[in-house]
Order: sequence, then C-alpha cells, then structure tokens
Amino acid sequence: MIAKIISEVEKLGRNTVTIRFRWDQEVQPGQFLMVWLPRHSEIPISVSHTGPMKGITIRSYGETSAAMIGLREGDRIFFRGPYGRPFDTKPVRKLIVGGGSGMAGLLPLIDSDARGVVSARTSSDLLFADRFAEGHVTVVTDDGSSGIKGYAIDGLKSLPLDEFDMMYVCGPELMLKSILDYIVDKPIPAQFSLERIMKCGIGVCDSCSIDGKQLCTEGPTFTKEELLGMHEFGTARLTESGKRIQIGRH
Amino acid sequence: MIAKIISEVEKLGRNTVTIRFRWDQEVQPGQFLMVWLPRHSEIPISVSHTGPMKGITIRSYGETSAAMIGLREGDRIFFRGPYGRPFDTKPVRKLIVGGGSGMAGLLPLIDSDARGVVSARTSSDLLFADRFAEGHVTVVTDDGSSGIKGYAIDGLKSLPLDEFDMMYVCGPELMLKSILDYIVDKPIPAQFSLERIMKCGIGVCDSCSIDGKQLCTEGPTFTKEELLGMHEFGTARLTESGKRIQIGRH
Amino acid sequence: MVHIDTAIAGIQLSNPMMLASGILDENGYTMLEILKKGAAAVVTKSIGTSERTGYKPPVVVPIQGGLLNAVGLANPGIDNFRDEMKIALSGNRPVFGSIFGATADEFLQLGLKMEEYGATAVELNLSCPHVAGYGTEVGSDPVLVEDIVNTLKSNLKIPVFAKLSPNVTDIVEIAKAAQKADALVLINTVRAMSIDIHARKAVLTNRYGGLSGQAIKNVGVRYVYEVSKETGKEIIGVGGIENAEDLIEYIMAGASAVQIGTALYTQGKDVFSRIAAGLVEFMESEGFNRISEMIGVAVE
Amino acid sequence: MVHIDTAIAGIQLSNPMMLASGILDENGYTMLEILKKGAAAVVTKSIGTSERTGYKPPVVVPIQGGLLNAVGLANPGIDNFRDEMKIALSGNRPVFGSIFGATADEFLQLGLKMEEYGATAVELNLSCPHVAGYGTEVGSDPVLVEDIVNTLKSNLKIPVFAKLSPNVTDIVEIAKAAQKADALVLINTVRAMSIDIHARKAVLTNRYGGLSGQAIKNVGVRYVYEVSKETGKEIIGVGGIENAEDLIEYIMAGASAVQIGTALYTQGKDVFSRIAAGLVEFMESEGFNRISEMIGVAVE
Ligand SMILES: Cc1cc2nc3c(=O)[nH]c(=O)nc-3n(C[C@H](O)[C@H](O)[C@H](O)COP(=O)(O)OP(=O)(O)OC[C@H]3O[C@@H](n4cnc5c(N)ncnc54)[C@H](O)[C@@H]3O)c2cc1C
Ligand SMILES: Cc1cc2nc3c(=O)[nH]c(=O)nc-3n(C[C@H](O)[C@H](O)[C@H](O)COP(=O)(O)OP(=O)(O)OC[C@H]3O[C@@H](n4cnc5c(N)ncnc54)[C@H](O)[C@@H]3O)c2cc1C
Ligand SMILES: Cc1cc2nc3c(=O)[nH]c(=O)nc-3n(C[C@H](O)[C@H](O)[C@H](O)COP(=O)(O)O)c2cc1C
Ligand SMILES: Cc1cc2nc3c(=O)[nH]c(=O)nc-3n(C[C@H](O)[C@H](O)[C@H](O)COP(=O)(O)O)c2cc1C
Ligand code: FES
Ligand code: FES
Repeated sequence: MIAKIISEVEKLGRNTVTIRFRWDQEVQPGQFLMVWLPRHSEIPISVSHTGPMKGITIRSYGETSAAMIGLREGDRIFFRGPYGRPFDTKPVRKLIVGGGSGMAGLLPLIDSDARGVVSARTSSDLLFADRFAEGHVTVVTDDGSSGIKGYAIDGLKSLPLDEFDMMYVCGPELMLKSILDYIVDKPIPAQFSLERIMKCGIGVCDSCSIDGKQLCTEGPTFTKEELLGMHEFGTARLTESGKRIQIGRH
Repeated sequence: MIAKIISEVEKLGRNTVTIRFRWDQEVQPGQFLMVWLPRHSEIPISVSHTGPMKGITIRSYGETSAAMIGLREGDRIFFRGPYGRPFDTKPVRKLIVGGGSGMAGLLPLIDSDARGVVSARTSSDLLFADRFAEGHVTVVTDDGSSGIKGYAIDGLKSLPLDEFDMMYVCGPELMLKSILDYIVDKPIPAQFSLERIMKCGIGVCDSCSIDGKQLCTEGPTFTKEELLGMHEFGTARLTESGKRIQIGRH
Repeated sequence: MVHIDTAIAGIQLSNPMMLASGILDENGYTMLEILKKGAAAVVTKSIGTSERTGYKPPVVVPIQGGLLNAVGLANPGIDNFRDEMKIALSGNRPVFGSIFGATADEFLQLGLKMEEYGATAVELNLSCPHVAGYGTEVGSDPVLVEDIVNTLKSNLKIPVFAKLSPNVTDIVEIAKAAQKADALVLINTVRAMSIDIHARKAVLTNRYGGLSGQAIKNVGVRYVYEVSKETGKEIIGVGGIENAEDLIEYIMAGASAVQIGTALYTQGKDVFSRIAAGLVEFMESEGFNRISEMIGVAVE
Repeated sequence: MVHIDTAIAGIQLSNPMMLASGILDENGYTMLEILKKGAAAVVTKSIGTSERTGYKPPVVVPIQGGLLNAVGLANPGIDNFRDEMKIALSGNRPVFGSIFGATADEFLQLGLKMEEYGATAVELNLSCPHVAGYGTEVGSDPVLVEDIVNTLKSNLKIPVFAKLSPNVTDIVEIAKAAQKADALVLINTVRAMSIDIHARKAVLTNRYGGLSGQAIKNVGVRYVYEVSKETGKEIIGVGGIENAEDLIEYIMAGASAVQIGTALYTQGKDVFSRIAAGLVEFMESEGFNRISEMIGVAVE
C-alpha cells in the first residue's frame, strides 16, 4: 500500500469531505484509488484533484466511507492505484453531467469553458456546482430544494447539445441509463463513468463486471458506443456475494 | 538455461575442442559460462571466442568435460552466464601467459601486437600458440617436447617485461603463484584469472572462494595487487565437499 | 502440422488452457468473454451451499511476483448460480463447476446441482478450512478427501476433478486418497501473508491468505511432477503460468492441461492467445506435433 | 536516537541481520568477510557427521524471483570443520553452527562438537530427508523434532535454535514440539522444481529442490506471524529478505532478528549495510527507537 500524510481535510457540506495529500504520481481524470482504512475496509474512490497535491472527495454512505470522512490532517491515508481507464480529455467544449458524489470524479475536467449539469437528491448534497464559471451550471434536485426539480436529464433537456464536443457523465447507473437513452440518436459523443462493487480493483475478482468487461481495468469510463451494446447496463449487477440482482434506483 | 545449436566443433589436438554457436550477447574477455550437459554435470568454461559467433574451448579432464568434447554440430549446448569480472583490456601492449587449457580464456586478448608465453605439460597439449603473430610467442613444455623445457616462468625470464603495459595470466594456481612471486617487485601490472571448484557460478555456494572473495562474481580475474594480500592464494582451497586442502601442483 | 488440442478426463479441449477458479468467473458474461479470448474452458468460482459475502476488502493484495488473496469464499450460493452457468454454457465450450464444502454430503449436494445446471465436470475445491483441524484445510485430511471424492464419483455422471492444496506435508498421500477422481488439479494457493509496515498491520482483512502467480510456479511444477510420477494420474496444472514456457514446463512435468488465474492480472486477457501462439511456435521448432507427445516427457 | 541492536536467546546482536545457513559460509574466510560487510552474526553451512560431496551440479538454479537449490548436504564433515570455525570466530562476532542429522543422537554428537569449536549457538537444520517417511523431512515429524530439541537442550550449554521447514501441514504443531528450543528459525526453503523445456528435463541433478528468495517472502512472514501468535516464542525470520521493508515486515510479524541468504546473490554483499541504513531511516521517520518496539506489533 502507498501511505501518505493528509495535509488538509476540507468539509463540503454535511457528509462529504475532500482529503488532500502530496503524491508525485501522474493521475488522469477518471482514474480512481483503492483506499484502505485499516480495521474497516478498502473502497474505490475517484481522484478529484489530479495535480501534485492530490485530493479525493468522499461522501459518507456506509461504514467505511463514514469512518473515512472522520480522518484528520496529519493522519495517514493508505491506498493503491491509480487504477482504471481515464476519460479522454482532448475534446475542447465539455459538457459535464454529475449526479451526487459522481461529481467527485468529474471535478478535474472542469475548465473555464465547461458547462455543467449538477444533480443531487437535495440541495445539501450538491457537489462542486460552484466550481463552474458563472452561469455555466444547471442545478437539479430531486426534491426541488435547489435549481430545477427533477433528475439530471431534466437539466440536460434545455441545453444545445450540438454545441459540445463531448459529454462526460457520472452518477447512479439509472441516471446514466436515462441519459444514454436520451442521447442515443443525438450526435453528441459521450463518456460515462460507472460504479459497481469493486473488491480488487485490478481485474481479478469479477465483482465489478458488466457484460464481461471489468469496470476497474477496462472502465470505469466507457463511451456511449461501448455502453450501447451492453445487456447488463442499467439492468443487472452482482452483489457482494456474487448474486445477480436487478438494478434499482440508488 | 540458455540453449543454442552448435554450428561447428573444431578439434584442437587429442583431447580439446572448440565449440561454436551463435549467441547475440555481449561477452567480455575473461568471462565464463556455466555449461550444463544434461545427465552429466555443469562446469565453468571460459568464453574463448567473444564475437557474435561465440566459442568455448574445452579440454577433457574428467567425466563431464570428456563427454562435452563428444558434442557434435547440430547438438544443443546448454549454459547460463556470462558470469565473472572480465579482464581490463584497455592496456595496449599485452603480454599473455597461459598454461594448459588456461589459454582458452586468454584467446580473445590476442591481437597482432600481443606477445605470448604458452606452456603445457607436453607438446600435444599446447593451446593457441599458433594464434600469435609470427615470432611473438615463446613455447614452454614440462617435458621439453616443444620449445623451452620448463615451466611458464622460464619462458618469461627472457622477456623485457618493462616493454608491456599489462600481463595477463591464466593456468594452474601454482603457475600463477610462481609468476606473481617473480613479478612482485617488478613494475609490470598484471591480471590473473584463477580456477577453483565452482558449483553455482553466482556467488552463493562458497565453493570457489579465496580469502572471502568469490571467483565467480568478484573474479575469476584479479589484479596483482589484489592477489598479493590473499592468504589462500597458492596455498589452500576447499574441495567439492568443502574440506580445506593444501594446493598441490596440478 | 502442429495441433494444440488436448483432452482431460475424456473431455476435448481446443487448447490446453482453462481459466482457474476464482478469477473472473463469478459473472456468466465474464466467463463467456474469457472463452472468447481463447480459453478452451472455464472453471467457475467455488460455489457453496449458501450465499456468503466473504471478507471485507482488502481481499486481494498485489505483491511482488503475484497476488495474495483471502476472499473468504464469497459466493451467491448454489441456488443463485443457475443463471451464471446458463450464460457461461451458451459459449458452447466446457464449463467446470467448482464447489466447496466441509463434508462429503455438502459436496454431493453441490455436485448434483452443478450436474443439473449442465456443468461439463465438477472441480472439488478441497482448500477450505477444515472444521475439525485447526489451521488446516479439508484437503489435508486423506480420509475426508477419499470420502468426498468417492461419494461424488459414485453419484455423479459427469467427471470429477479434485483440486489439491500444496499446504500439506505429503501431497502424494492426498493424491492417492483422491485416486478415484477423473483428474487432479494442482495446485491451489500457498499460505502466505503481507504486512503493511506503515499501518503496522496485516493487509488482508483475514490476515492470512493464499499466494498465487509467478512466485508459486516452480512449486506447482514440482507437485505436478511428483504426483504424476508417483500416481500416474491425469493432471491439470495450475500456479503462476504467464507464458508459453511456463505452460510447457507444466506439461512436461505431467500435466495434460493447465489453468490460468493471476496472469489475467499481470498479462491481461490476451494471455490465452499469446500463450497459444508461443506454444505453436515452440512445438514447431522442437518437432512436437501434438500436446500428448509432450506430456510428462521430463518425468523420470 | 535510533538503536538497531537486538538480542536473540540472550545473545546480543549489533543489528538484526545474520547470514543464513548454506550461503557463503563453507569457508571461514568468507564468513569473516560477511561479518566485515555488516552482518551481526553468521550461521555456518549445515554440517553433518561425515564428509559428503553432495549432488553433482546443477545444484543451484537462478529462477524468476529467487533460487532453487539442491546441494545435497555437501559438507566436509564435522571433524574437518574445526578450522573454518576458528577462522570465522576470529571476527569476534557470534557464529552459529548449523548441523543436520537423521537422529537425535547424530544431532547431539554434532552439537557437542560445535560447542567445543566455540560456536555461539547451534542451529538445528530439521529439513534433511526423513529416513522413515517417504518424501518428507525430519522436521515434519513432531515426535522426532521434540526428541532432537530436548536431547540437545539437556546436553549443551550454548543456546539451541530449531530451524523449521515450511513444507508441513501444520507448522504450529511442529513449533510446539520444538518449544524447548531457545529460538525458532523460520523458514527453510519451499519444495519446488524447474524443468528446462529444451532439455526436457529437470535442471537440478536431484530434480527436486528448495525455493528461496523473494518468491517465498510472504510465505515466511506468514509462518513467523502464525508461530509467534500461537507460541509466543522468540523467532529468527528468514526467507526472501532483500531490503529494509522486508526485514521490518518480518520483525512486525514477530521476529527478533532475521537471516539473509539469496539476497547476497540478488543484491550483493552490500545488502547488509544498505538494509541497515534503510532500517535506521524507517525507524527515525516512524518514531521507533529500538527494534524491540517493533517486534510483533502487527500480530493480533
Ligand atoms: C470507480 C468508483 C469511483 C468512486 N468514487 C467515489 C468518490 O469519488 N467519492 C465517493 O464518495 N464515492 C465514490 N465511489 C463509491 C464508493 O466506493 C462507495 O460509496 C463505497 O464503496 C461505500 O462503502 P461503505 O463501506 O462506506 O458503504 P457500504 O456500507 O459498503 O455500502 C453503503 C451502500 O452502498 C452500496 N454500495 C457500496 N459500494 C458500492 C458501489 N461501489 N457501487 C454501488 N453501490 C455500492 C452498498 O450496497 C450499500 O447499499 C466510487 C465507486 C467506484 C466504483
Ligand atoms: C572460471 C573457470 C574457467 C574455466 N575455463 C575452462 C576452459 O575454458 N576450458 C577448459 O577446458 N576448462 C576450463 N575450466 C576448468 C573446467 O571447469 C574443469 O576442467 C571442469 O570443471 C572439470 O570437470 P570434469 O567433470 O570434466 O572433471 P572432474 O571429473 O570433475 O575433475 C577432473 C579433475 O579436475 C579437478 N577439477 C575439477 N574442476 C576443477 C576446477 N574448477 N578447478 C580445479 N580443479 C578442478 C577435479 O578435482 C579432478 O581432479 C575452467 C574453470 C574455471 C573455474
Ligand atoms: C483472487 C483469487 C481467488 C481465488 N479463488 C479460488 C476459488 O474460489 N476456488 C479455488 O479452487 N481456487 C481459487 N483460487 C486459486 C486459483 O484457482 C489458482 O489455483 C491459483 O491462483 C494459482 O494459479 P495462478 O497462479 O494462475 O493464479 C483463487 C485465486 C485468486 C488469485
Ligand atoms: C544455495 C543454498 C543453500 C542452502 N543450504 C542450507 C543449509 O545447508 N542449511 C539450512 O538450514 N538452510 C540452507 N538453505 C536455506 C537458507 O538458509 C534459507 O533458509 C533460505 O534460503 C531462505 O532464505 P533466503 O530467501 O534469504 O535465501 C540454503 C539456501 C540456499 C539458497
Ligand atoms: S474490482 Fe475486481 S475485477 Fe474489478
Ligand atoms: S561458484 Fe558458488 S560462490 Fe562461486
């Protein structure tokens, strides 16, 4: 494992923090780490800050992420990586669509020109909407507590998709699915970053697979075209035990 | 093991052959191979031809070397290496002193200017005396069947040692010892290549050691100065079992 | 003309390579993909009688020369595995159902289900913890091994493979206890552990784990050789195979076919086609026409 | 201020590293040289009652991740070893005499000689072939191990170390059989083999050999951890140590000192001073002042 001293912990709302640490390793937007919290577990977390002072942004969902957001400056962070296929960042005019903590992995893509759709269940869960240039972001919440009331897709509908070179999407799989369905016959190219259970991060345990591809090595980013051919996308996944279940709304 | 097809076997007298094979590996004069003959044994043999078409020159002493000289064109040769510290070949005016099969490892050093003293028990055991330029070699045999009757040292005595930049010596240890004793207070620099039992060739088994140095990794070449400090040089060695014995004339 | 097809327990394989149990074989679609990538057959993840989530991660740790794993027998339970078998079998290549249990009865129950699901053979994973003995595995008790193998052989129609553990004093004794098996699979992982010196703690949640990959190749070759020599049984070799040379070493030590696991991590999924190409090249240059001519040639 | 000295069985060591048995320790002058290079102590090659030339070469084969060896217990016989001990002891550091035999009586005879020669301790190599059991080692028979250890402990004044083999089903059982030993040495080599696919033959003349080096590091750490946890005994860790991190892993798993063998080949003789420097650096940055503060910290 790589061990680094935490130089800063920034609180982002109620249940989310960004942990910063110096690590001189090239990491590309879209890649992730397997972050280990001894005596808890090891979980996949995207790199939200890819400069020399790296950062990861963690939202508390369960046991391990809850414990991780309690880490403090001076504590150690243990991880392995970087893993995964990064986003292709060459396209110039970017449209960034993030749901919930999915925005963490999209943060490194935000430049002054980027346009964003940031969605969450409720206003206090919105992440990184403030990082876009003024007037460049559309906010959407399930409960309407901020911005448009609805789902990410509702934020997208008002945008001129043909003005972008690439759409980048990250969030719950059903959100990704609804967006893929929406753009399937539109000319905009898109890359999606998926999340599934990840136990190994290196392509051996099969817990993260979708249609025979491993999210951890061949993903987590996939293009629109790649996802279109997949039966399991938005329909089925395996649980921690390996049991096949239908995908429900997170 | 490296396996190569033998392209040629050249007979050099009664009990000595040179085996040639193509091997695109840089080998320096003075280095050796651990040559394996399946169902027999594995023995250290110097590289006598260091160009792309490598060669080793083997004299039959015992079980394995006797079997090796029976190898034929088209057979396979198995070995690992190259091992050992090579000779320093920068010095220009070379004096080459070889006893018996010790000439094999000196062959790559012979250039058109080199001067040689080639010794052997008897005329038919002389090796590579014909590879020196005309008039550049002094032949010595124990029984006087060719050249001077005596030991290598007797061939040396008539030579103007101060005309050489380096002396290179290889042969039985007692021959080396007598030469070292002879040149100890003379200004000529010298490098000696030693032979002891070698079981591993890579510095672990301790069978080839002399004063704590391993012939296979720190030798087999040693300078005059290095040998001068060694108690075991010319006096003691370990047998195959590891038993300490005095060194007798081979 | 070189032929790289082979057979094990009467089952034809288009080449000697199959996917090892526990690596990329929990999801039926992944097994299909591995078959497409050139594996002649796949072995499923080891399946037990009931659903288990296994240990919390870290369950796999990359180390020098291989992997350490302690997945904790995570599996959906045999009843939930029917779909995955169906998907995998749609590849029209052999699918071997790996099963684990603590008693002969558990193994039998699982074996019958695998047979019902259409498994081409069952592979008995004898490396799960032995309830009776402390720190040892089912596979280290020759009486239990014999009971399990014989029970399955008398009740199943499909071939039965017994996968043995290297963590025993005398593997020949265990191999003889498993002699009714149609083939032996050698070896499972070697007991090992990794400590993180900064965390001052074992990395695997289970602390102890199994070592796989290059580090154990020569251990596997040794067991295949010894068991082949002492029992003459058909053997599937496994442990650290990463290239054609490794595969040939196992074949010459007495294996009729091999399994590949950790190399999916170190070499990627093209490992099957790359090894197949290297195998053909070797056989051509060495004058072998069929795999059968190479099996056990080094054994003496 | 960081101190890297440690102690084992009451013997002070200037640092935790000693030379492992069988590597560069047949000639007294070589042992002296290794002490000069920074080893705190040396263990001699294993010596038996009579002179043996061992197997014909190849007796050592370099492989990926380490070495395979089957030297065949080549040794000059205890009576011819007096001189080498004398030379080695002139270095004024501990010299541990390693001995091997097939019976308690042979071990005793050898142990008494080593004591007479001035050995600081004896190390019992329990990995030679067991005459009674086929394919197993003296060290896999707990009754014999107990007999050997107890016989030596009641007759020698110098400390007795028992070096255990990893090639057993249950190492804790063997460690308990050796509980009277002053310290346990873990581990000897792991059974393995290498086949040359062009020669179609095992490379080692003995065919089977022992695997050492990096490939077995995590196996060794595991045994040290398990035995430390289950018996609480003092342990010397050995197997694949090549750098300071490896050494620290063993110490945190419960070893009080370590031995280094194969790294002399992979890293050269400066390995001792390089590891010592790395150890000091680690201890400084992690706030450890003494080795004793690190011993077994990962065991839980
Ligand atoms: C490639 C990748 C990148 C990620 N990046 C981030 C990030 O930057 N920031 C962040 O906060 N989170 C990220 N996640 C999600 C994060 O890994 C999970 O939230 C975390 O594993 C939950 O662990 P836990 O122990 O806290 O919760 P648990 O107690 O394990 O689970 C809480 C709930 O989440 C479900 N769950 C757990 N893991 C996953 C998963 N991987 N996919 C879907 N459902 C899951 C559980 O089934 C349960 O319902 C990422 C996930 C992946 C696969
Ligand atoms: C670095 C090195 C380079 C060598 N280069 C060559 C070479 O180019 N050509 C060549 O013909 N020979 C060379 N030799 C010598 C060769 O290795 C031995 O002749 C060979 O090992 C003998 O093996 P065998 O099985 O034929 O004889 P054995 O039956 O083993 O022995 C025959 C006799 O030679 C003695 N002997 C065996 N090996 C050695 C040894 N290494 N040193 C001293 N005495 C030994 C035995 O004790 C016995 O008396 C070299 C040796 C070394 C160490
Ligand atoms: C992550 C992982 C999980 C494994 N799970 C199983 C398993 O469920 N059943 C089994 O019999 N072997 C299991 N094994 C062992 C492999 O099948 C194989 O015997 C071992 O890894 C050696 O082969 P390799 O070096 O090619 O990986 C597992 C190995 C790994 C690395
Ligand atoms: C060439 C060689 C010879 C060995 N001879 C002995 C021996 O005589 N007695 C013994 O107890 N161990 C012997 N060993 C085992 C080592 O002492 C050690 O336990 C093992 O090599 C693991 O440590 P390493 O990985 O640091 O080499 C030998 C190992 C090697 C490589
Ligand atoms: S997380 Fe294990 S295969 Fe992707
Ligand atoms: S031949 Fe083994 S140390 Fe030199």
